[in-house]
Amino acid sequence: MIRVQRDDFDPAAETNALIGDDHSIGGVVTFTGLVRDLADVGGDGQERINGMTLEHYPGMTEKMLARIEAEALDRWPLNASLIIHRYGDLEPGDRIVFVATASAHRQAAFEANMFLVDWLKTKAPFWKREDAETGAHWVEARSSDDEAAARWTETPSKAAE
Amino acid sequence: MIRVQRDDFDPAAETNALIGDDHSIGGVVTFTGLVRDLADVGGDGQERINGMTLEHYPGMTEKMLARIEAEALDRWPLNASLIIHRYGDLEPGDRIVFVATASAHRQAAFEANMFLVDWLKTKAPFWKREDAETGAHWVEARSSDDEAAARWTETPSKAAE
Amino acid sequence: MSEMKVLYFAWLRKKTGTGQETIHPPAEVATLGGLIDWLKTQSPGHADALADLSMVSFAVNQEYAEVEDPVKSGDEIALFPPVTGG
Amino acid sequence: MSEMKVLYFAWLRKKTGTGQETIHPPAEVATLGGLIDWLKTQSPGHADALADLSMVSFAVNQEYAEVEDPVKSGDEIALFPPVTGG
Repeated sequence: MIRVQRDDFDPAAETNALIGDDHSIGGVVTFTGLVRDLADVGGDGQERINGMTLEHYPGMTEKMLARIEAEALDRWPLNASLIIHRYGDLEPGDRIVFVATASAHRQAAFEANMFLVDWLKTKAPFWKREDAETGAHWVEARSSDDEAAARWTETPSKAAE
Repeated sequence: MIRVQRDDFDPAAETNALIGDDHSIGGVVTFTGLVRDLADVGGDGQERINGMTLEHYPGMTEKMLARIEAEALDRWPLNASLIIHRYGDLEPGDRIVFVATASAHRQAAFEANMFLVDWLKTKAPFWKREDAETGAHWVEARSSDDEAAARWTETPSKAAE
Repeated sequence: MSEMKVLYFAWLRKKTGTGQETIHPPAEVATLGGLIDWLKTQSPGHADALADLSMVSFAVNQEYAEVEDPVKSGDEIALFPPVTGG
Repeated sequence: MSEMKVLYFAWLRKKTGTGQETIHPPAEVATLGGLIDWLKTQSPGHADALADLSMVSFAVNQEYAEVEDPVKSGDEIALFPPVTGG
């Protein structure tokens, strides 16, 4: 299941709804991405940020999220999965993104969750503009995110256990 | 932080308390282990279970959990971590274990969480007795858990980002 | 005459001065690269936004695309910086 | 005379018939392996529980231990199957 929304969400309620009464689930992994009050700038520098605006490409966003989720469901034996991504104006501490994966065994839930987060970062058409002390600026893509996503182009480990 | 308890817990409240107002946290990973209603038996077989009893070694359990957590805090740049493990009588769908890790960046939170879960499975003195259709039996340790834990004896990837 | 919709996001929207425009490129524009070359002639802002294509990603009809990919009348083209969600 | 506490968990508790006992092994028992050999003589249940040590893990004073590790008076010994928590 995927959702793109301006509003905040309740990770507990979302997770409970995801599990439902499926007692064949043995492990649930969640990732929650939050707005930090410090942004990495050139080199090892950091600067304080007051907030962030997330822009996205309506239509393509949903299409990409649905495709990424379908890929995860195809590659790992998941009982359920959920991606929620917010857009709009956010403050430090606010939730940006939530990814939950449920499986009979933990390895599939962990791997699929990391896969989804890595792919979100490199494929989902969102752009962050940080409102920093030195002014607002668009966040630059990080090569480390590309590298993290690239590891999933290999065949995943057999996550049946 | 570690807790060993008979009672259930609220993952959302625990996670919120863990994050507090630390706005330098960018990613929070949680793992929740649940009692499955199917148990793996020899070969590819499975049998239905009605419940489970978790026995533990009071004193040593806390000692091991605290040590495992200290190791994770030493190896990854975590802002906060939490391990909760239950004991006593549990039913299918009940929460058994909860591990939460918070860090500036997602990779450290994911890796530390997997490390903690893998070590819990192989180092924490808990024993599961399943109440199955064919009678009650003690769960046997799985070699796949040993293998999962063994991968952390290598130097971890530099998880600073 | 061909008609396409072009969307700009993030700093490309700022530099071009528009988030969305309907364009009528000449018939010889058959690829994304050709379209971008033509767009650069439309205003100084367009030229500035598209000066360094290593900083720009592309989508045609909501699918990632490359400069050599074809474009045709009715397509929805999007030009944006590398994504930074998640 | 040395005095030790021995704890049994899971099926070792069932087979030995006790979860905890205070023992007074002879002075020549100086290692965990020696202690286990002596424990096996204490009852058929103990002998059964400790027949296959590949199925048994050990702790001395709440630290994992091996059969060659020393034991001494006052120690807390625990015998249990490989753990299955998490």
